[in-house]
Amino acid sequence: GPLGLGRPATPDEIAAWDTDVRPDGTGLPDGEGDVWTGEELFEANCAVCHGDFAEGVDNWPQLAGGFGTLDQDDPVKTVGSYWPYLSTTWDYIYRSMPYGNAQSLEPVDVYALVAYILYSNDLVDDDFVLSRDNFLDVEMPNAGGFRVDDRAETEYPLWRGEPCMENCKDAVTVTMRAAVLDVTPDDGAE
Amino acid sequence: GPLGLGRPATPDEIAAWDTDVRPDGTGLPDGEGDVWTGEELFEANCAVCHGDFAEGVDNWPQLAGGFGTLDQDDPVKTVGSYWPYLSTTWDYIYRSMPYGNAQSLEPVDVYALVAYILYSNDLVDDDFVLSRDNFLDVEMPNAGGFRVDDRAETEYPLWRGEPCMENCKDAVTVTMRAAVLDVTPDDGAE
Amino acid sequence: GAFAATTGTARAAESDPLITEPQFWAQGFGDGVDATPYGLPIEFESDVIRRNVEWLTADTISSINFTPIHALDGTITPQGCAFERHHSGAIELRKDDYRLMINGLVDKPLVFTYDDLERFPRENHVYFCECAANSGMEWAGAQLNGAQFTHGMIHNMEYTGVPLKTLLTEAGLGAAGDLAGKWVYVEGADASSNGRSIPMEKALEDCLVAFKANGEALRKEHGYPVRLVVPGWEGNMWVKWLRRIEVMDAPVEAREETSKYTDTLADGTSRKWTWVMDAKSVITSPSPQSPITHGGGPLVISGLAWSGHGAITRVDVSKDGGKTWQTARLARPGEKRALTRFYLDTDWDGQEMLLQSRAIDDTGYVQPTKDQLREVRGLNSIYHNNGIQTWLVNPDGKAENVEVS
Amino acid sequence: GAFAATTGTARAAESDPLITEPQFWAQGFGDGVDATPYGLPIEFESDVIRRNVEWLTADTISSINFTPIHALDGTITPQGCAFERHHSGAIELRKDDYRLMINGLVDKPLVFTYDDLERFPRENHVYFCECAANSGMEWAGAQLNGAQFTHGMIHNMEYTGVPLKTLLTEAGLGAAGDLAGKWVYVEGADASSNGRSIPMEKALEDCLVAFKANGEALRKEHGYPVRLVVPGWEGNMWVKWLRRIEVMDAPVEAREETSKYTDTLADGTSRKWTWVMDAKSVITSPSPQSPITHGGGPLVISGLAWSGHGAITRVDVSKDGGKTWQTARLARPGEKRALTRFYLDTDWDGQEMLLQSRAIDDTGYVQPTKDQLREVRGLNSIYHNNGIQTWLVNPDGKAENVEVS
Ligand code: HEC
Ligand code: HEC
Ligand SMILES: [Ca+2]
Ligand SMILES: [Ca+2]
Ligand SMILES: [Ca+2]
Ligand SMILES: [Ca+2]
Ligand SMILES: [Ca+2]
Ligand SMILES: [Ca+2]
Ligand SMILES: [Co+2]
Ligand SMILES: [Co+2]
Repeated sequence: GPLGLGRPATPDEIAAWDTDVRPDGTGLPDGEGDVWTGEELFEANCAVCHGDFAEGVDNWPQLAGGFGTLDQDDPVKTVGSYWPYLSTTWDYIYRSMPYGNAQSLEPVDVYALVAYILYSNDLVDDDFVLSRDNFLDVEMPNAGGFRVDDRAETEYPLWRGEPCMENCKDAVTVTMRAAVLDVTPDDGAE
Repeated sequence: GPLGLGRPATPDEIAAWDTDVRPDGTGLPDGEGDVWTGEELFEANCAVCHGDFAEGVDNWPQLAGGFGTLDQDDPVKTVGSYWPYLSTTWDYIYRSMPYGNAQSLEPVDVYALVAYILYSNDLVDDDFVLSRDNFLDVEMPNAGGFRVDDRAETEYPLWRGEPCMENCKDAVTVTMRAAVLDVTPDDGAE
Repeated sequence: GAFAATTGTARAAESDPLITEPQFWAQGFGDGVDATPYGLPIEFESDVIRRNVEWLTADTISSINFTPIHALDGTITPQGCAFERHHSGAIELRKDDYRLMINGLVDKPLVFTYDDLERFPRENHVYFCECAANSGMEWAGAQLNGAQFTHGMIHNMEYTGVPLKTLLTEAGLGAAGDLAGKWVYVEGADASSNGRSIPMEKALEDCLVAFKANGEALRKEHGYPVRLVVPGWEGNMWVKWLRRIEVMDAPVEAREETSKYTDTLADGTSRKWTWVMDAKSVITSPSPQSPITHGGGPLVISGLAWSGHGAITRVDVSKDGGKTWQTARLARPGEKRALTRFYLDTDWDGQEMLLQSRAIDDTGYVQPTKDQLREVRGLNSIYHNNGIQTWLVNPDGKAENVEVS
Repeated sequence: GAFAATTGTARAAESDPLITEPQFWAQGFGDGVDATPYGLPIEFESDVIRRNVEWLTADTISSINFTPIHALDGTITPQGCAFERHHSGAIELRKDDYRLMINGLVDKPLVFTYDDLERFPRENHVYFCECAANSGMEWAGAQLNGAQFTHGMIHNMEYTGVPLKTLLTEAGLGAAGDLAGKWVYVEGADASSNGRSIPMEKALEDCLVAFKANGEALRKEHGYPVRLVVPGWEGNMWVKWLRRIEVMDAPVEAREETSKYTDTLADGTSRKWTWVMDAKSVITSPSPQSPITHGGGPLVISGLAWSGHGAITRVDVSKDGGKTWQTARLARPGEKRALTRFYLDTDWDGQEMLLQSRAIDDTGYVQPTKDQLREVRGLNSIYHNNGIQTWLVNPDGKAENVEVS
């Protein structure tokens, strides 16, 4: 580079850190994993937080179910109900899970765990084996559920314009009060 | 005032805090003090730091002597050799001394202490009694030694002007090195 | 609490013994200059701290806390009380152990040490960092009773760092070809490794690879030794403990940009890539944690405004829940993508107030009401709630988080 | 020391295990958000602290310590490491116990509580505060080996407070009559009570009765809860724990403005009322405490410049002890009476350098050499040493405080 700073990254180094997996499967390593291997791994490493069937324990994330809730109050967003790309599940588990011992799983484990999570979501059968080859065949139910930020078109024109300064409303009434709810930590509020 | 904030200060409050004494004697309270009372007070309350004869102990300030040193290397600046106004001594002792138990002296004590410090500086005789009445009669040797900041006339014209960028000197040699002196705390420097 | 500790008592006509009697602090010694080589706030300010809300998250490791904005003034946020958001806790990473890799569509993949970074030309900028989930608990209505909790996922610091552009140029962008449609993926060295994809245009515009904040090293909890600064964009993209930058021809669509930080609308579809933090403001005092203790008369209404699009040009304040508005005074002209302090110097009649503030930025964007936002988005967006906040101030000076018609 | 801790080691062609092997911080948990409600710098920065110099004063109670400017960047000084100067130690004074009196030539002598002050219209300003004795140990020649010690009696903060003018107006200046030649005397609540006389013109121009610095309450050691800010003027006038303001028709000529803070010239006469801090600058890195550890090649020379007269407009840097100069890059345009950060992005040939910086302000004042100052003043001025600093940088990157011909 112009300043000659830094040193070339070695192929091994790039391999060690460049693990991201993209929607088109770029970045997926060799290997495969089946649902039953995944179930065992999941029970051993994940279920304590995410539940035996990926249904979530207490406040820990639920990874399965929630279908049909996205337009309801309190949508349940899981890998099955919400995530548009399967690659995200692979990428995230490989880099961030299990929580407390991340970046410890082998690629084959991750294939199996992802297969199991798909199975928990009723998205594959119990004989499913996930690999790079069939990765893009898995249909993610909410794949079509996203659109790129459209605030510039749908909102900004609405809010722009000279704001009202006088007689902006006839009457004002209080419609909701936080004190009624009383969920604020005690030390923080008077 | 315009905002109506604050409340009137009471006369007692003003008397308690408004103790400053000015060169013309404004602010001096009633009372008087003589050299020998001052000496006793000084020995009891001040000498541990400032020395029996106000000559200073170790690194603590010297309050007497130093005459004729102001144009020498390391001038010795004392009440006698340097301070232009006697009021400053009165004001400072009353507000700030003794160090560790300030604002504890009575005005009569301060008159006596100031009398003693003047005596230590050979500026008054041993029968001197200081009071508001003779306060302005005491001549401070360095009263004429000060002039108001004249940097704008004596310096700024010298430094202004387009600074040199090239060939500003023929040669540069190192004339002094801090490492030779070695007085820097160790943790701070490499 | 802070309430009692700040109530003045010297209203009486008689003399105040605090003045007429000598006080120990006016006689004895205070602390010497060796007492605190690195100091902390005085004990009386012990309530001006970050607070977390236990029920929000399963644990404190992947969690959030809140800046005590109700007790701060000016615009700089001290690092010590600037909010934290971690996905796997705040890690301890020595400068010596720090490595930054640039790979992908670059001419030469590189590894930098911390020292290498300090050899590139540096810049200084003040920017706010706001979590996209700031005010996210308020979509369904007034919930948390304090500006710290409703608006405290924000801080504002003076950063020193190297433009991301400089580092990308060092690795060489020739290999990336046409830069339109290219992306820069950034990830952290912690166990969550929090990766985000940033369009090349933004990466080259003003992103900063920062190592100092408010003059000193970044704090551990803000990414020591190196974090990314993505001015005006949601805090999740400001990757801490930055370890890798990859130039790509597509976004990764990582978990933090699909499962999280996407905004679900009423019809169940969601917006993605909602990066910019729209203009927003909040009155920090009076507010539930900062009540009026002095009764009627002169009152300073103080607050913060900011916009990820640019500079704040104006803030209006309403005392009657939005019926009428007055333009507040900006303490200093708004700076691009930085917090702006506003004041309304007013005279309180001692009656109930419904306080609101409304920010306007240099794109002409006017901060909307919460109902206006709900009309477009519904209640399930979680992120990007920049609606106008209302505090109900009672005649006794206490304030409450409310919503109004 | 900092030296070893910041030396990168990843120069080898083989792969770095810090990258190829999983590190514990990339697998396990860091600290949760409840770990530090008010945070401190990470342990690895434990050398970035205020330091005092024992032999300078008889004790630490009336003494000074120094900001670690060699390790800071940007312009804001964190309160935690901003230098301290006390005359009777840093006192603990609760807001509840705080009283401020205005008396003298005013229409109505007043007493304010802390709460009262928060009801006046506030302003925000960034200003440097420099002790007049900063660099005072260097009059006779290079003495202390580090920018922290030679130039560290300075800090720079964003203050929030009430203009002194506002408070004077509240008490009413009618009684003062013609304001020309009038003075405002200010004193503190500590045992030294440190009083100074300020000309009315300055009092009305830009003095601030401040209660916040860098967003939060002033620290104990900087005058909590209230200090005076006297922009551009010597730090001794910035009275801490401000307790009284008296309007007068003459100065008090208190100890701090006669015995101290007067500047003795070679002929034994002295200057008094030398309030303004003239333009000054220092290279903070490289410097004795911040050596070059990376050998030749790209090098960032970084420093600070300031002027009590106004804004810094330009800083020049010399690498050869003043033979030739290059104009440095200002990180942001100079602000009035605030620190300005400058950088010279250069290529070091690995040879000895004699580094100097030279500040120029918007009055056209050019920072003089130490010899130029000595020519006018001699060696006994103690205060106001704003001469050009020289660092001798050896081929091994170590730097030393020197003087040159
Ligand atoms: C000790 C608790 C714990 C264990 C064990 C654990 N997880 Fe998690 N998991 C979490 C937490 C907490 C999060 C959310 C982290 C965050 O938001 O930063 C999470 C998030 C996830 C998510 C993303 C959920 C979402 O909606 O974004 C997936 C997928 C996941 N975990 C899979 C796994 C798998 C597979 C394992 C085992 C190999 C595992 N987890 C083990 C606690 C755990
Ligand atoms: C425990 C030590 C100590 C004691 C006891 C003490 N002083 Fe001091 N005195 C000091 C120190 C330290 C200073 C300088 C304080 C400063 O610079 O902030 C000082 C300063 C002074 C000064 C000003 C000196 C100058 O050059 O500016 C005078 C006058 C003075 N003291 C008088 C007295 C008197 C009178 C008493 C007794 C009533 C007294 N001191 C007791 C330590 C002491
Ligand atoms: Ca990749
Ligand atoms: Ca719906
Ligand atoms: Ca007086
Ligand atoms: Ca001489
Ligand atoms: Ca204490
Ligand atoms: Ca530790
Ligand atoms: Co978003
Ligand atoms: Co001076």
